[in-house]
Amino acid sequence: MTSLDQMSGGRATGESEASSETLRPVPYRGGGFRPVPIRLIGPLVFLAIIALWEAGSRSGVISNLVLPAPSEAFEAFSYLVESGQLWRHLSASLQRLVIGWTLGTALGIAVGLGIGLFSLARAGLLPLVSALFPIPKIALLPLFVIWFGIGEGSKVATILFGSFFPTVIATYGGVDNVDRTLVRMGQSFGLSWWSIVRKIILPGAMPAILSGCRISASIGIILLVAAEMIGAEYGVGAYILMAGSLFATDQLLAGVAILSVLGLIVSWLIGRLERWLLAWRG
Amino acid sequence: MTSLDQMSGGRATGESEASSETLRPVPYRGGGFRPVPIRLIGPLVFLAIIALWEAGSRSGVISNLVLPAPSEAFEAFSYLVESGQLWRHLSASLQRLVIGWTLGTALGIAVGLGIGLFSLARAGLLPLVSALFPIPKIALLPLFVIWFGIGEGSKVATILFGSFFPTVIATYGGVDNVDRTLVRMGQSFGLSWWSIVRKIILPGAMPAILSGCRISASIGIILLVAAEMIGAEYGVGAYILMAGSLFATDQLLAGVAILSVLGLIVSWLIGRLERWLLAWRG
Amino acid sequence: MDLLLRGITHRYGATEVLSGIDLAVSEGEIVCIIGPSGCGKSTLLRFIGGLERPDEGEVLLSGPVPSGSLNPLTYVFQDFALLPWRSVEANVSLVLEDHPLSAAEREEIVADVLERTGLSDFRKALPRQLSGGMKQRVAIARALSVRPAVMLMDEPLSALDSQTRELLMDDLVALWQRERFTACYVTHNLAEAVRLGHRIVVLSRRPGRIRTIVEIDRDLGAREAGDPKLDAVQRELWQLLRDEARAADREIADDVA
Amino acid sequence: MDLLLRGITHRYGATEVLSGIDLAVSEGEIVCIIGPSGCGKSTLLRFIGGLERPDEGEVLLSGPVPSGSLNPLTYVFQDFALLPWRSVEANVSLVLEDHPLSAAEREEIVADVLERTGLSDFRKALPRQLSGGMKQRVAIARALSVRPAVMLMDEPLSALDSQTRELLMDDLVALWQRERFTACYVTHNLAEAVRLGHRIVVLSRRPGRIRTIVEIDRDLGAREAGDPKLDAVQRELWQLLRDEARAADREIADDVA
Amino acid sequence: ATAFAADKITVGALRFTSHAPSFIAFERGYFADEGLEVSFEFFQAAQPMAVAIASGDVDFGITAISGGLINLAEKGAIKVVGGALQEEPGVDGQMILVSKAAFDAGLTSPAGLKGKSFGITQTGSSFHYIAHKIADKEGFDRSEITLRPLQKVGAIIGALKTAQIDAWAIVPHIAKPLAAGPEIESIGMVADYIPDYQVTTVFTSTANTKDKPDLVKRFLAAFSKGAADFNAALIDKTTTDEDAEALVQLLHKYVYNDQPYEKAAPSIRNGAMRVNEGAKLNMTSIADQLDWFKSEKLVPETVTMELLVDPSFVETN
Ligand SMILES: Nc1ncnc2c1ncn2[C@@H]1O[C@H](COP(=O)(O)OP(=O)(O)OP(=O)(O)O)[C@@H](O)[C@H]1O
Ligand SMILES: Nc1ncnc2c1ncn2[C@@H]1O[C@H](COP(=O)(O)OP(=O)(O)OP(=O)(O)O)[C@@H](O)[C@H]1O
Ligand SMILES: [Mg+2]
Ligand SMILES: [Mg+2]
Repeated sequence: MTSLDQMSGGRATGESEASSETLRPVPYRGGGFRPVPIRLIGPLVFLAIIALWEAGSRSGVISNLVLPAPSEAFEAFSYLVESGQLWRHLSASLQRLVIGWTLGTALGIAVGLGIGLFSLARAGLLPLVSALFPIPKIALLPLFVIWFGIGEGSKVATILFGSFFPTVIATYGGVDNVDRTLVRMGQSFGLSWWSIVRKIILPGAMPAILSGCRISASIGIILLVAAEMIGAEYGVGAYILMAGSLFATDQLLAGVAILSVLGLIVSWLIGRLERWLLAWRG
Repeated sequence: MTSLDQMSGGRATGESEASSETLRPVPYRGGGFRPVPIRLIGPLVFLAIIALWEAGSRSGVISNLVLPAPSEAFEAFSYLVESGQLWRHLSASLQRLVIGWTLGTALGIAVGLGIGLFSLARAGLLPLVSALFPIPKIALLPLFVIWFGIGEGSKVATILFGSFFPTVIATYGGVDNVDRTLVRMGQSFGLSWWSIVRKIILPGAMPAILSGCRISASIGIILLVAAEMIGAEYGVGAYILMAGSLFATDQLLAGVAILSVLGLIVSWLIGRLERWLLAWRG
Repeated sequence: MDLLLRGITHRYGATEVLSGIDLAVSEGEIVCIIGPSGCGKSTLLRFIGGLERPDEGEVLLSGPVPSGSLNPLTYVFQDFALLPWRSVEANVSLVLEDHPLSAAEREEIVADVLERTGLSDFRKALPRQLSGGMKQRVAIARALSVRPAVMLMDEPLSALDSQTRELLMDDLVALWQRERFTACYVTHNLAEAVRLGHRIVVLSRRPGRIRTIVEIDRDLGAREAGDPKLDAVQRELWQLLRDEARAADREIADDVA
Repeated sequence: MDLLLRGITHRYGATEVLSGIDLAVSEGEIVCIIGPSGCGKSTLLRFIGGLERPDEGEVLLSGPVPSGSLNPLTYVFQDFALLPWRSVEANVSLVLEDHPLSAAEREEIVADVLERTGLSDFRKALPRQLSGGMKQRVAIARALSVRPAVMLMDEPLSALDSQTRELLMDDLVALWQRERFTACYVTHNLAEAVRLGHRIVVLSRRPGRIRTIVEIDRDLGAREAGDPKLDAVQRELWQLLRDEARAADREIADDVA
Repeated sequence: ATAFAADKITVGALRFTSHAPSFIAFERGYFADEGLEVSFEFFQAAQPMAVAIASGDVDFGITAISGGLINLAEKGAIKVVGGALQEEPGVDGQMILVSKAAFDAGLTSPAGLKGKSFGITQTGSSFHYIAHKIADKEGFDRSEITLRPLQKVGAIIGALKTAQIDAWAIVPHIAKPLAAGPEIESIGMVADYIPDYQVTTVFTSTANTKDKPDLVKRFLAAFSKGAADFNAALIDKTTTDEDAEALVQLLHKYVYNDQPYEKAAPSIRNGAMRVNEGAKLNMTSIADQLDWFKSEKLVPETVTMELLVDPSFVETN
């Protein structure tokens, strides 16, 4: 009954204002709200911060105790490179990272798929995963030593556990978000269950799985320090811990910078993987 | 030129098969791929695991060294409650958590909004955030001690830093994802810049901000252990560390369970907050 | 192959969606199903395709399945349902991969349907590179590749802009004239229904019941815009539907938490 | 208040989108702009509303702004652009909040436009609870609340199903008969154009140029489905557009990485 | 005895002078003489060493008696089998340190520790024990000394230097250079509060004591020879200077090896404390420590000396 045709008085009766009869352009009111990349600013900010910091350290404004000068950290890093220790630490850490992360991610994807696909797995495992996820791995270190020994076992296990849970969550979330009409399409064409999982569910969940990988990789890197708390002679984490216990802040910063760069490299690699696997998103 | 009308031979010439002329129902091929909640399975799985574990511990299959019986962990917990220590530990940790997380989240939202709205902030700060995010806070503890002392300062700072970065990332991602037609709509009605930010951008980014909060809260809880490594007499993390150093695995498990429950409660609270703030999503 | 619906009734939770639908679709016939929003058209089509089972009643097939038909009941969806990560040809080939065909046979079928739908130039394109109209053409090519006996089309044109819709309607008419396929065609659009339907089934508001069935005996190829007879049918249908459409429009969704 | 477009030309990167558009829209007139996909219709409308600036040419206003108009150039968007977290009344009130009005005045304006659009019963509803048609009615109510001099409508009906579209077209006609608003109405749909336009501007494919302007002097209220004159205009427009529509449809999007 | 089939064992060690006997026994072939093929596993802290013995990763370890060690003994995983470092009158022992600020504010003797903060690594560590023993002897309540767990020795040093904690106690090779610096003062000796303090002990897995008592004996024999060399050269100073120098050089392979020898040598010499002859075990001191752990509820009441110690391998008193 009511409809637009009941409208009236929508426009005020046209008492013409003081405005002129001349032509005037429409006022511009668009633009903004879309940050554009500005080149060079990023590196410049980095350089500026480091320069200021160095200047502060040299002039004594920043006490050496509070923060070593960047040049000192860089010296510590150079020493690491020259003495060949860098590679030793890095290779030990990378090995743990790769093994732990690969296993954790693979298991996580498998369990995540199970939770995403089967009611029983979801009902049984999801509460378990939710309860275990927030446990800090560092708290479990003493038990890990008993369970997996002081060798590589406990270190790999720490990273494995750390990357397992976020991958599970990301994967099952990804499976849940796969467009159900695509699944119904597959069924309507008589595709087998396994075909649907392989050709529709898995690629559809891939964006979420990859962003889970991104998270689990950075968690893995963060856990390196915790993992190498136990009986590690070599490893970036062990190096940082040693530097910390000696209050060798220059070495500490060098180690932290190595981890940070490692994080950026891994994230860049996953970005490449995404661009390749998700090229269809354009 | 080419179009559907060029089709031919789409259907094979109808040689009738062996099939009968009688009526037959269409084959069912739908269903599945939508896990349904099964009640009681979750608690049952928990109970079953705990019962098995207890039985294993009692019978000696699981050595006490490897894992204490759940009943022992529960006893340790009861002792905590009876002795009134629980509240002491919890209140110390909660205070650190609340202060650190609130500050970290507030700062994170502010910086995230800046990065989301201003080209300059994005170009300057984003690389910085990306580089600092993957640094394990635990590695910086020695520096935090120098900067913030061994009192509450360093503990709050650890949690603050831990929750700051994920909030920044979530917030700017949320701002980026706000539907730009809504922003254009605001502009087309002559809304002020500040109105658009407050009434369109912020509520639009709220789902992302809240899920960032969820992440930063669990990171905060995980960081409790690291934060309380230094000079904490009370606190759940300190309790866990003490149990670890005494190899009192029953207390260790009790402490870990407390953190896990704390994590679940916080996540439930944020869930409530989401339901309330995002009621419009239905 | 004919389709027979007997006493289809269905409830979702407390709301009855369909009630006592009886319908027969015979070979070579396009039956259009129209009705206001939410009256259960899509649900009915899901029952026909065996993707869901009604609470009561049954969907029956009679007559032999045409030999060579890989998937007798084949859908064309409103939103195309193309896999965004597969190219045009891979999207078509998807539905052949589970059938016992050699790679060469499959290749041949794909090439054939793409040729017939004028998509040969687009073989390698990804869905996101295509306009809506081309996407729906790919979906139609995919449906044709399994040699369906009955096509189940759920608002196949309503995600397209109206000019593309016109183009595709012409294509569908031409296709039917060659292939004489059987189809259940669900739509909101009365112009589409009078253009494509041999019979038009009008459903009532929820719970959907058959209000009337309009037969249009003019040949599909001879139907033109501005034909007074068709205009009259369309106006008549609109009279039937108008109030219900308005009521459906003004319905407020339950607050599902 | 009249609108005047002079020599509008625009490029996005290397692709020219609009080229030399000259157009005048006078008060009380509905000008429909039609053209194939991607020919720059929405871009042109953004220029008119001052949301973007053309590379060349200018959009000018002449004549006094009607007194009491809070936002002379007001959009109605294809996808409604309602804030999903605000109720119907709060969505309308949003666009008044930045103007110097007392709470009571605002309240009164909101109540008035909701009343006039038949939305009073839906004041407290959230957008997700409404059908598409009702959402667009809310968007129209919002536009009316700022007393626009010119309404800029970008395919306001094309996100709606065809029955709802019919209902809303009737409503728009009735609205115009009362209010005689000025409008630039972009659409793909030729039926809408011949139903609502006093003049129909036909754009060519990208870069969009004005190919022709068709004037329809039949009164909006007197236009009915099946009117042979309107049918003829519509067929004529379709003849004009058909090939370009097909070409636009078959365009493959550049691979933007 | 040449080793046909030498027993392979892993010995846990810290890079501290207190572990010198093991390094000497290894370098001078005493282990090999006993038919032991030793490999070292180095740790950053003592506590994980106990866990590593429980998990079977390490066979022998030498550390202070900590709560973790006792709890593992209570679980039947490990046993103390000998003594190592002991406080002894006349030999520089552990020193009580305070920050300069606290010192200037009047904290000049351990009696003033009441109401002050004291750095420890972890709850149940030897530092914890020392703090409480000081409180007991000085006659104020244990709870009146605020304990600050800082996990690592390095962190404690930092906190003490910046006066964030008031006091600490530590072995001489760390204490002496600190006390020589401007930020820290020494105010007393631990030996005055805990006489005959058995600071570190030798321990192994319970399985070893039961199944391979012979192996344990051979280890202790070799260890004792190393200890004798160490005491002779650096504590009793009964050897020639060259011999002592040679020993320090030997130890520099393991201790302070990231510093040049000139810098490391004094630290090594400073850190020398007596290691018990024949790995003799002071049961009185151990019983006292156990009682303290129990009284602080850091270990269960049920732990007995029998659970903790297997006295069958060495002389005890
Ligand atoms: N899986 C489901 N569970 C619960 N309710 C459903 C489900 N599917 C559909 N419905 C409800 O059943 C009714 C009919 O839905 P259906 O999609 O069949 O209608 P429709 O006629 O296709 O509508 P439209 O014209 O909008 O496409 C609607 O009210 C819908 O909300
Ligand atoms: N912000 C932009 N940056 C770059 N290219 C743009 C932008 N906006 C539009 N374009 C391009 O300009 C052309 C015209 O776009 P516009 O949206 O105006 O067309 P349209 O006529 O409204 O199309 P449709 O009928 O599909 O709505 C298109 O090719 C589009 O891809
Ligand atoms: Mg439907
Ligand atoms: Mg457009």
